[in-house]
Amino acid sequence: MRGLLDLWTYAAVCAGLFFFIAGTVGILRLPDTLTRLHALTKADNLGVGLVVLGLLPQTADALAALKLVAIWAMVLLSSATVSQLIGRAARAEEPPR
Amino acid sequence: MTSAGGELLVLALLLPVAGVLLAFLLGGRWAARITLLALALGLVLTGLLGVRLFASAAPLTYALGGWAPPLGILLRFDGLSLALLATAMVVLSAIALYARAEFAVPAGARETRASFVFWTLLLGVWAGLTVVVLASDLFTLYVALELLTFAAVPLVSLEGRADTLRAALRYLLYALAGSVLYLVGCALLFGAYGTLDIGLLAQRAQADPATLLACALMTAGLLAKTALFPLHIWLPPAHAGAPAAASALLSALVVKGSFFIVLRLWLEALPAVVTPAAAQVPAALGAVAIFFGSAVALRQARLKPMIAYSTVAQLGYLFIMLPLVLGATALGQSTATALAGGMLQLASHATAKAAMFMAAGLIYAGLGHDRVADLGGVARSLPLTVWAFALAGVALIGLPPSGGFLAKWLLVSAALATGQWWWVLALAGGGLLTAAYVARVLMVALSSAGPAPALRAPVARSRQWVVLGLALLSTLLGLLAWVPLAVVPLGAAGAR
Amino acid sequence: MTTTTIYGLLGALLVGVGLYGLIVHPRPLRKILSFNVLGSGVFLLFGVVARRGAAAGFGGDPIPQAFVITGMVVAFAATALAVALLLRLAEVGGATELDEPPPAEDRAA
Amino acid sequence: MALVLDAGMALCLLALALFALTARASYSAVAGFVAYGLLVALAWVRLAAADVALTEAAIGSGLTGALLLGAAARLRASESTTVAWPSAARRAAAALLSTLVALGLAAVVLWLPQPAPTLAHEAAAGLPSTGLGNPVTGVLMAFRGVDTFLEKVVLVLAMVGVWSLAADERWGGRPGLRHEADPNGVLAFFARLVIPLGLVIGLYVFWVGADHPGGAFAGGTVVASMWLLAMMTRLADTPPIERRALRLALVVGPALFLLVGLAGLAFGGGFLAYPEAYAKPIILAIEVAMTLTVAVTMALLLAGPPLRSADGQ
Repeated sequence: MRGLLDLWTYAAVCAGLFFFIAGTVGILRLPDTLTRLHALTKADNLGVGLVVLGLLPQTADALAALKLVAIWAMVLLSSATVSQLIGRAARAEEPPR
Repeated sequence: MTSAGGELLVLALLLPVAGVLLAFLLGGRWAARITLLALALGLVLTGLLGVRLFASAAPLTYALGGWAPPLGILLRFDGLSLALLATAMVVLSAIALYARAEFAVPAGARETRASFVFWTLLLGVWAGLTVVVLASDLFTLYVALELLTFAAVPLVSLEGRADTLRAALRYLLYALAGSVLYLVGCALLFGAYGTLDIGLLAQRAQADPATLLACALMTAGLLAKTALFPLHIWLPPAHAGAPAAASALLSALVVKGSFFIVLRLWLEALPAVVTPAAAQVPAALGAVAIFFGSAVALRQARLKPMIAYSTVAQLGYLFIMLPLVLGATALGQSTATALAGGMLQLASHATAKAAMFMAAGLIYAGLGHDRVADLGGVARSLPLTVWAFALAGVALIGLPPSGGFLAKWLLVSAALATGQWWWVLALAGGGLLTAAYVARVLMVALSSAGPAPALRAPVARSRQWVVLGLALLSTLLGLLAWVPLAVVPLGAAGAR
Repeated sequence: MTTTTIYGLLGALLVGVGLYGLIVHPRPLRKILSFNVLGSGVFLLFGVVARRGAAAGFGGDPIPQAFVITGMVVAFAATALAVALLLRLAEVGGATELDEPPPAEDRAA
Repeated sequence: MALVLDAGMALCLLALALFALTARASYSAVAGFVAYGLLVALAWVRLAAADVALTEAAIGSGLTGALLLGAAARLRASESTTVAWPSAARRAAAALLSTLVALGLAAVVLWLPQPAPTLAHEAAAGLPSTGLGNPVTGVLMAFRGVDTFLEKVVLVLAMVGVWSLAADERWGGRPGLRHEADPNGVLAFFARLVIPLGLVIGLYVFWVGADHPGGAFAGGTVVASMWLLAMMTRLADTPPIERRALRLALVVGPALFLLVGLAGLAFGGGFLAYPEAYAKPIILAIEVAMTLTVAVTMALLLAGPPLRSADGQ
């Protein structure tokens, strides 16, 4: 059972890291603000989500697990808000092609 | 660890801090009232501290919270502390009396910016200096340095003009660089010895790489804050651009705080590390400062920049005391002469410089300008003020019976006793140059040619008397010859 | 090579980098930024000293850690004052560069 | 493995620091500095200093970053495109000096004595009489309480300094510019959702500080950032600085510290000595006041000098 859970952790965290790397590459390579934002939000949402899911079985107690989930929720909320704001600002400055 | 009378140290620490908090809270006309009341109490308290110190003939100490060093912090009050605190109290009181009219809240207003800022920050300078003289822990001294910086910088830009804002920003950046360098030294010393208590460091410190680098960095930081040549460039615009009362505060007292920490560091915390040879470096910079500052002062067209450059020069004298004290220690002589000379120079410059800046402020208030060339005959319009300027000049030059004379005499004797005759040249040469720039102003001001200049605004006699009183004090300090000799060695360096 | 050595060397380098920026950079805002980098380097040195002193079941000596917390608050206050001065200068005087001071005789009393 | 991680992080930090100092635009430089601050907070975790890590993330990176970003945005218009760098000789001299300092410090880091001197044992021995479990809080509130007390006075002076930069006719008014955010926009929605949560988290961080990493500084800063968010979204405005209640909030932390200290002096225990039975409740009471003072001070230091009259114009 322990081994299976560890395996899950490895798999999920690695998948999360993949999304982070892909998102970072996207920010560096994509041409304009909106597409970069797209890459960023993917990294935030999927990356953090998968890392949190992967770490859940490793927590000592339910409270720690709850804190992890709360962190995920906060990241989702702030990233959604910030990308909205950046998107609006970008649309005001550089009209979509 | 707490000595008899130690509670007085706590009260001395809390009085200005309580003043800051109350003045901030109540504001308005209360800020000035609270300051004057607190200063009156502070003068009494300083007197009591002096009496206790003489009675016990040993430093007064107080272990805060009952925690002894190295875990806790010790307040410690010795002869050096008394010398700086007494000077500060007298000068602060004179400045407060002088500034009462200038920074009053006008009728009809509840509170004004200049009044609120001036009084709270004057109390802040007092609080900073009190911590400087009481703390015997290098990190607490860092907090004291920051108290002084945060109180001093806004005073520079109190008038809000672009040039004063620029001067204040440059001063702040110098001061911050200085504090950070000081802080690096604290990190290294703690890493090497596990304490920042000055008494414990004195027992443990050795001349190893960490301690030498720490000492160099901390000294450099403190010199930047004290504006020793060549780190002085922030001082003239900052001190010349502030309102006269604030200039007096900055030039007479604030720079003395960081100098005092140099003394604690070199003479008390790390005497095993610094050598008389190393002390030649800051003293040589001091000698350069004396000639450079005086020469530039001589070329100034306006009174306040001239007085500010004079501060650059006069700060140089203070650093000459370092090799003299260390030289005396190395030769097994008493350090009392050099210490007393240095501290008397500090007190003499503080009183004379504050009086001079305030006299310049009154001349500016009266004439609407302070161009030296156009001061012709001002002695007939503002006789008391010009007298005060002249008396302060006498103290700065070092003519008898001024404190400056006795200070230089003591320093010269210490230099000859320790075989460091070259400092005599700097001490004497500086006096001549000072005489030149003071005489230049007085010759114009006392000239009898032409009509006396008309005053643009009346100058209150009471303010002139305050300035004259302070100048008189600086001129007569030399008559109190027994005081510095008796006060300074009390529990000073080596008596831990 | 240990963790404390790595961060100690990093702290030393950051002090150097920050000091250079503080002296050389012509823009006041970047001087303020450099001051913060310099400060964080100093704080890391304190952190290394604290970590090396781990004992009595604590991960580090709490005294230098407390120094750092005090220092950080003061550094923030200093940054706030410097920024306020800079913004006021931009508002009143236009130019914000701290060019060499003009000769003192030109300055107001 | 851990060392590789540390070395990688050190290199990232160094690169970010260099970027923050060399980037052409001030705005990008500050953005780099914020990222730098977050990584520094991680470095503090690696140095087993969780209290410091929290403070760095909240103050060093968060508030300082917000302050500098705001300044960079406001200076963008007035910032000239070309600046006069110091002469090559001066730059070389500065580079030489900085290199010497860095090398000297590096050498001392490698030299530092082994075993390292420490006060951890003394702190552990003293901690029970304070009733606290977190040694850093013990140092800040008891063993070296006077440093914390005086540092609060530094904050009061800094507040006076920032306010002193107001125009005379704005004295007594509200700090900062009026924010233009749409009260029904995305940010306002976010603020309504997050502020209650953030306040709870801030108080939690302060409360656990007695025994675990946290405390008045980090907690107060979280509360301050929630207030700032409310100001930014116009859910709240900055209070006029002439208001007595505001002045009280700004000094209540050090004032309570002072009063408790005086009470100790009057009743025989000594200044800042807490009677053992009541040590923890007294320290907590001071910390409550401190948290309030820290929160209000931090937010208003960031808001700047009063720019509008008391009625908001």
